[in-house]
Amino acid sequence: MNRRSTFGYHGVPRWVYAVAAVGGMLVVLPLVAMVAKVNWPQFIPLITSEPSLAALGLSLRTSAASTLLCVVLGVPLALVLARGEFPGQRLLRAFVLLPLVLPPVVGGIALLYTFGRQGLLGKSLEVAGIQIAFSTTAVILAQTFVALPFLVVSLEGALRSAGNRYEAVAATLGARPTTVLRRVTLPLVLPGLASGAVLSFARSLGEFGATLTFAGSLEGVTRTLPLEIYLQRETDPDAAVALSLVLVAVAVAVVGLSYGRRRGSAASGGQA
Amino acid sequence: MNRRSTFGYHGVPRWVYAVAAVGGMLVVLPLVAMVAKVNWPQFIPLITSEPSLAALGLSLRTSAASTLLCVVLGVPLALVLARGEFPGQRLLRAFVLLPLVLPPVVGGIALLYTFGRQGLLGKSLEVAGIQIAFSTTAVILAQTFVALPFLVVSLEGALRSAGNRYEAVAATLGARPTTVLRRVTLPLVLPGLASGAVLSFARSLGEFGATLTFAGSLEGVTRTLPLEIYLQRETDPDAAVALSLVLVAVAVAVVGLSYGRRRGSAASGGQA
Amino acid sequence: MSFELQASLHARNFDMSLSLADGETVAILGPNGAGKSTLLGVISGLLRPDSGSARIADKQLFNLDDGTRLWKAPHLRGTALLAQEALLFPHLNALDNVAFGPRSAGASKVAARETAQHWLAEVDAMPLANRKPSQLSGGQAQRVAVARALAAEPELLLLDEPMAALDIHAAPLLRRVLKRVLKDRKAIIVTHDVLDAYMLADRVIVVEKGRIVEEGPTRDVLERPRSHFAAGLAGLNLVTGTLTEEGITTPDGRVFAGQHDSGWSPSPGQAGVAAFPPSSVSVFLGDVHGSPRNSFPVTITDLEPHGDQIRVRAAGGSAQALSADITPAASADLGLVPGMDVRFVVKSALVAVYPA
Amino acid sequence: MSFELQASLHARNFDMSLSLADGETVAILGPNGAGKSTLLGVISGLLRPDSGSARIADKQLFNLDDGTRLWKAPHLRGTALLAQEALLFPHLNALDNVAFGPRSAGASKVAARETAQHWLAEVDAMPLANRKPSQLSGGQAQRVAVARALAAEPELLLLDEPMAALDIHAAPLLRRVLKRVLKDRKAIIVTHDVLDAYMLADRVIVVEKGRIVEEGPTRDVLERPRSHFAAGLAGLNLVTGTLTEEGITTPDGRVFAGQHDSGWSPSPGQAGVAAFPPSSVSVFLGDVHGSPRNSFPVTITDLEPHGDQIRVRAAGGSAQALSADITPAASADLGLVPGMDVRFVVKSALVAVYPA
Amino acid sequence: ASGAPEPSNGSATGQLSGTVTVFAAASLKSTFTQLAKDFEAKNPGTKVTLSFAGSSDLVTQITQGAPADVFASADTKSMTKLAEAKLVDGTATDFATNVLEIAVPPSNPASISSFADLAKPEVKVVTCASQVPCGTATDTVEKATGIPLSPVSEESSVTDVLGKVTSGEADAGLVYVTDVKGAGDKVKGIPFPESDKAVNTYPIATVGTGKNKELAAAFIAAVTGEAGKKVLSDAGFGTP
Ligand SMILES: Nc1ncnc2c1ncn2[C@@H]1O[C@H](COP(=O)(O)OP(=O)(O)OP(=O)(O)O)[C@@H](O)[C@H]1O
Ligand SMILES: Nc1ncnc2c1ncn2[C@@H]1O[C@H](COP(=O)(O)OP(=O)(O)OP(=O)(O)O)[C@@H](O)[C@H]1O
Ligand SMILES: [Mg+2]
Ligand SMILES: [Mg+2]
Repeated sequence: MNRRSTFGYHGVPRWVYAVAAVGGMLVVLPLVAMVAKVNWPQFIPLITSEPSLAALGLSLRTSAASTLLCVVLGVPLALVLARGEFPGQRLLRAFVLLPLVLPPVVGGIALLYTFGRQGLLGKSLEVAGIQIAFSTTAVILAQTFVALPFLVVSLEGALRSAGNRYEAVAATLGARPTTVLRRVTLPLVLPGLASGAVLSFARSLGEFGATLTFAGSLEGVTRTLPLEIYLQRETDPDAAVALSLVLVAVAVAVVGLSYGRRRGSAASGGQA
Repeated sequence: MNRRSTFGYHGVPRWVYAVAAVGGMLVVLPLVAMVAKVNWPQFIPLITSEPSLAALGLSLRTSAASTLLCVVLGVPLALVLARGEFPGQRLLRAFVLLPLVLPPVVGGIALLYTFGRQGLLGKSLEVAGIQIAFSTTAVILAQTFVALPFLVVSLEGALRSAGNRYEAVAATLGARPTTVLRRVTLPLVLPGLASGAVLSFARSLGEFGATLTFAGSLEGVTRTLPLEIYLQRETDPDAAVALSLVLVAVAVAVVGLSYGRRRGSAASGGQA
Repeated sequence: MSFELQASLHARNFDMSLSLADGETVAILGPNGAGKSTLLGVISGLLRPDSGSARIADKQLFNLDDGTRLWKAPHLRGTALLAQEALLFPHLNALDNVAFGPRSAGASKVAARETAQHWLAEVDAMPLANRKPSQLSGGQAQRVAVARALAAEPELLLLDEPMAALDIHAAPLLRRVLKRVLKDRKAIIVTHDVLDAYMLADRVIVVEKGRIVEEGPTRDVLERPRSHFAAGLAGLNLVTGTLTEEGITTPDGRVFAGQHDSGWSPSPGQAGVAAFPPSSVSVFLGDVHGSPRNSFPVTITDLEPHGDQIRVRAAGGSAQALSADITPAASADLGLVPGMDVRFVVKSALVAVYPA
Repeated sequence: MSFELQASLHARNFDMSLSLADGETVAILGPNGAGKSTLLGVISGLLRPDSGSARIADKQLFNLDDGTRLWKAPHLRGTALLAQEALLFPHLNALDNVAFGPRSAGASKVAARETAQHWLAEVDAMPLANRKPSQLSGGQAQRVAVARALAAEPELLLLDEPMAALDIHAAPLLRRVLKRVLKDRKAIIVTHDVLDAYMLADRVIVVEKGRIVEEGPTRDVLERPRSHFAAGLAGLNLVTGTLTEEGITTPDGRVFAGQHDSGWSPSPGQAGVAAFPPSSVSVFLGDVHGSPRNSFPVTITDLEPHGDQIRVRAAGGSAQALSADITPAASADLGLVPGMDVRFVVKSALVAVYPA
Repeated sequence: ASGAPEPSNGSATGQLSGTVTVFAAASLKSTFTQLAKDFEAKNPGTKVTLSFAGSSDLVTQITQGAPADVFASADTKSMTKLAEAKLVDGTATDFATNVLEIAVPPSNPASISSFADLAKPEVKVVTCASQVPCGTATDTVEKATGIPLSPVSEESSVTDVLGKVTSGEADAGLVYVTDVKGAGDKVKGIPFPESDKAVNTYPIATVGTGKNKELAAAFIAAVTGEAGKKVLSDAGFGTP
């Protein structure tokens, strides 16, 4: 109870708002410009054309799958990074964050060298009859590769700021580490996990370079919405812009929701 | 003093480490695979060829410039988002985060529609004698566009977890908001700002799609390292892999340093 | 009057008005959540009430009445705030922390440092000048924070439980420092400790549930408390009722005989209280007939050591909690245990009766 | 012996060994940073010492000596920890918080809830069962936390200043609950409040700078303190020196006459202490010649109200702080102010002298 | 997970079925989409799956195991690379040619009318980088005409060149005739005679690792057949 701040002081100097407005413009204006360029009368037919719908459907399915994979792999990674102590932790963190800053095309090349037919694992996988490259699996893998850092970073932050005091108490009450994880840690960082998952989903949705290189561009199999946009640009820039707008809309909705939800629950879970 | 936890409980179940290892592999293996593919005897000549060096130099210069721009615009944005309260705040946050999840090519198109010769602002700029397209300025703008969210997200998180108690005290001591910002807020969140800046730098360094679409690709002017890699891939995949590795090395170094430094200062500034 | 405030904030069920004379120090006492910190927040400008106004001398701090929306920002108010945690800026050493206020007011670096040194010396913290906050103990940090607040030359100093986080050794030192620096200064100190009120304050204000329930000179309030909270702090039993010539009558018809102030008599039906120290209460088993006229059946709820005495806590029929202090020997003789029904007997000569 | 521990942790300059009998409750007293929380951390397994061992009955908690590296994880120790903050899981209601321990031990949901209800009732918190922690007051939360710790059926209960964050109204209620539940339970309670030690503990241990400086039955330690910290808590003046037939001689050659225990005489050169309450000290101006044999020149450092007395704090020549309680009238007559040189006179009949 | 590799149960009469996966250069997108639709219509029970990317990307993908049956390249170099990797069945067939054309925004702000106009210093011209096929062609033309260009950008694909022109960013760009045609009224094409110094040839071939060789051969036949030629020339391609 004592932790709660009695005050809500906000002393942001006024000129900061002015500069922030410039910064905001830098991001918002391009989107406005894009909206202005959309060929509205053709908008609906464009985005409901068969290839567009196939691409959107594929994008949603693969993004959902890769988000799941991100949660499954990212939660342990974030836990290990936030709570564990082991040699090479700093290096692991740098590596996990790498896909954030790697040009996706390079990421795609690297994935190809790993899971491709002549890749590090690919050879053994091929012997086992598993082909990953250029399948929907490859799309999911590429998306997971680029989206994983978003989940790990969000969740590690949430874990660190939640601290380990509740976990320590739970342990002295007799809870095994797995029980602590399930009944204390995860419920406490749920908002952070949710927003991490949502960001991962959005990033998966927008993934382009690594998918193109690693998964190819086959309608219904590997041609996700961003690839469809890229291809449309070859022949019909209008269609590309219209489709981009769909992507932007989904992304804004998803990111907006995520951050909205996070702040809401932060307020009610204030005791933490 | 009471805030400091007396305990260092780390109750991570062992199986979590196993799953985390799988997750870590997903990221580390592709890099290993890439390293394995490098044509080592030719490595040095490849990366020291004239176009490669030109591209690397340009990348470093533009990334430094865009990082500066990110700091100048991103600090106010983060402040406004973390401390301010105004209608549309949630929407602004969603928009600022958008470049994180937008396919960069789409971002490039949007920038073109804004700052291009026939764009929203471009027309007025052209009248004023300012030409952005095909210039190094365009590269910097594209990089700033994609890198800004990294700075804003890092810093907003740091600002929120630092809380506003020190700021409130400073205000009652007679410090104007600008003084509070300069002498209290910024020094307190310096680690967050530093790691945000470093992430921005790394993201700028890796930026490809938006630059290609918006700025073009001319050696020494707009062809940054990722563009050079993309181009090399057409003719000489070995060279592309070697250059990618340079990029990866720079990114790992930069991210590793950033997070290392952040944790170090978090420990020493524990009282906050 | 030098400082005046009237403010209400519905979201926190807060509505108080108070004023301070020049050089006066007021202690605010009250249970958790009573609105003490909220009051300081409103004064310092960190919290905006729904309505009300405040001023220091001629300077209006805020005025949200009569359609005006005057709201001075915290840094223009001259009301430095010192809270339970010192909140020293962790990136500055003690000296620069103290110099922060003068620097913010526009003093040069050198001048600000000089002022800071003066104030550090004032709180006996000169040797700490070059230490970072992380190298200070709680008590040291709190003294530096006092110096920092004073160096800002506030017209009104606000202290929110400044000693609550300190141990029994550090607290007296800070109290001594505060006693010195608050002497001729307008200050409001929130505290849970009656010692602070005695030593530091000219006047105390008792708040409960966002309202002022009692106020007056420290001694008056603590020696003749009118609220249960103040009586608890002063270690007195308090019984409320209606004043009579003899003493007071409680709502359930029980009569408490006691001493009125000499030369004063109540108007009929006037509300009053009877206050008496636990040491004036004797404990008996069974019925008694003796000179003390005040005798009540109660049930023991608790026995606690209290210095070299045993404090017997009990609940009376009117559900009012009373305590008695008796010797351990007497307690053992009577075989007292919680849950036992006994009789509390108070000599009426030791009961003070006065209007509520 | 039912619980035994010996541990040292160099990084915190910590080295203690202690043991608890079955059903015994021990209070740990000591200044900030003395290592009290560190001790509980080592016992509960949240903090790993460099060396040492501990066991509860036959169960070894850890053994880092003799090349063995036995280290039981916290959840296998049966040592529930309750700290200053209740730390109720914010996403569970009170009932589920209490049911957490039984659930973790493998009980079914229904069985765990039943156990939880039992313990909630035990701490008078049944009506709060369905509230979320954010809807509880500090005292309520702390009571639920006690129930939660007990529901885990710990073999050893660790309490780290469980009442420090509560106000004067909530603390007695919790103290009463603790008194009941700690009765026949092994428990270690860290506290800053001598009342807790009196009411809850069979034995107290005083720690300073990571070491145990004094231990013994509560009354013995607090009535005949040997450390300055314990004397401060008990409100006694303490002077250390060498025992003589008459009393003790301080290192600077001053003689304190006092009463030895009857039938006991010191061996020459044995270290000892003289303890006496502030109320046994009188204050005089100038030289005195009277029956009391203990008379010292001191300088007044402070005057504080203390109940209905004035407590005069002063520093003696041997730099030992002493206090005297006198009436306000006497204080006014003598015109005492801080900085004044006066004489403290103690009747030797009121000075207890015993070995250190 | 790729197109179902049902064995074609085609008899001698050539009853075709199953799925054929065609990897085609990005510049063939609209024509091959049309050709695939026609092919499916003519051969019920068959399905043509198309994958478009830059020719050299496609080569990399196929060598890395992408499930292609047919590869249609925008230059002979890529096809040679695939052949060197022993992934081409038999020999490749050239099925179309393409030549460069100047693309300008519809308003033609720099008033370009000839290749020589591109060399004017105030003209912002965008070309392909020499690493990609269209860039190689540009180099050839430059050499043949003796007019060196100083482009403001050397893009890595025709699409990027076209993008700069359609957005009005560049005054002119060197792209293929087919790109100009495909862009409709968003750009204006200005043919120049020197373009025939650099004729780009499009070869097509069955991929060695392909699963449905019969169907692949049938699709190639359809592309090189009369109907195919019509679709291609409608789009501006020349015949080899
Ligand atoms: N940030 C907040 N938002 C909403 N209500 C709050 C907030 N902080 C405090 N309150 C409420 O306002 C009322 C007054 O709180 P305040 O902090 O002023 O009490 P206090 O007297 O300072 O208590 P304490 O002795 O615990 O410090 C309480 O009912 C509390 O629940
Ligand atoms: N996380 C930590 N890392 C390093 N040293 C610590 C840490 N926490 C406490 N210490 C140090 O260990 C010593 C003992 O601290 P501990 O918290 O056990 O004291 P304590 O007796 O509980 O004090 P308090 O009364 O303030 O709670 C102190 O010197 C303290 O500075
Ligand atoms: Mg408060
Ligand atoms: Mg402690």
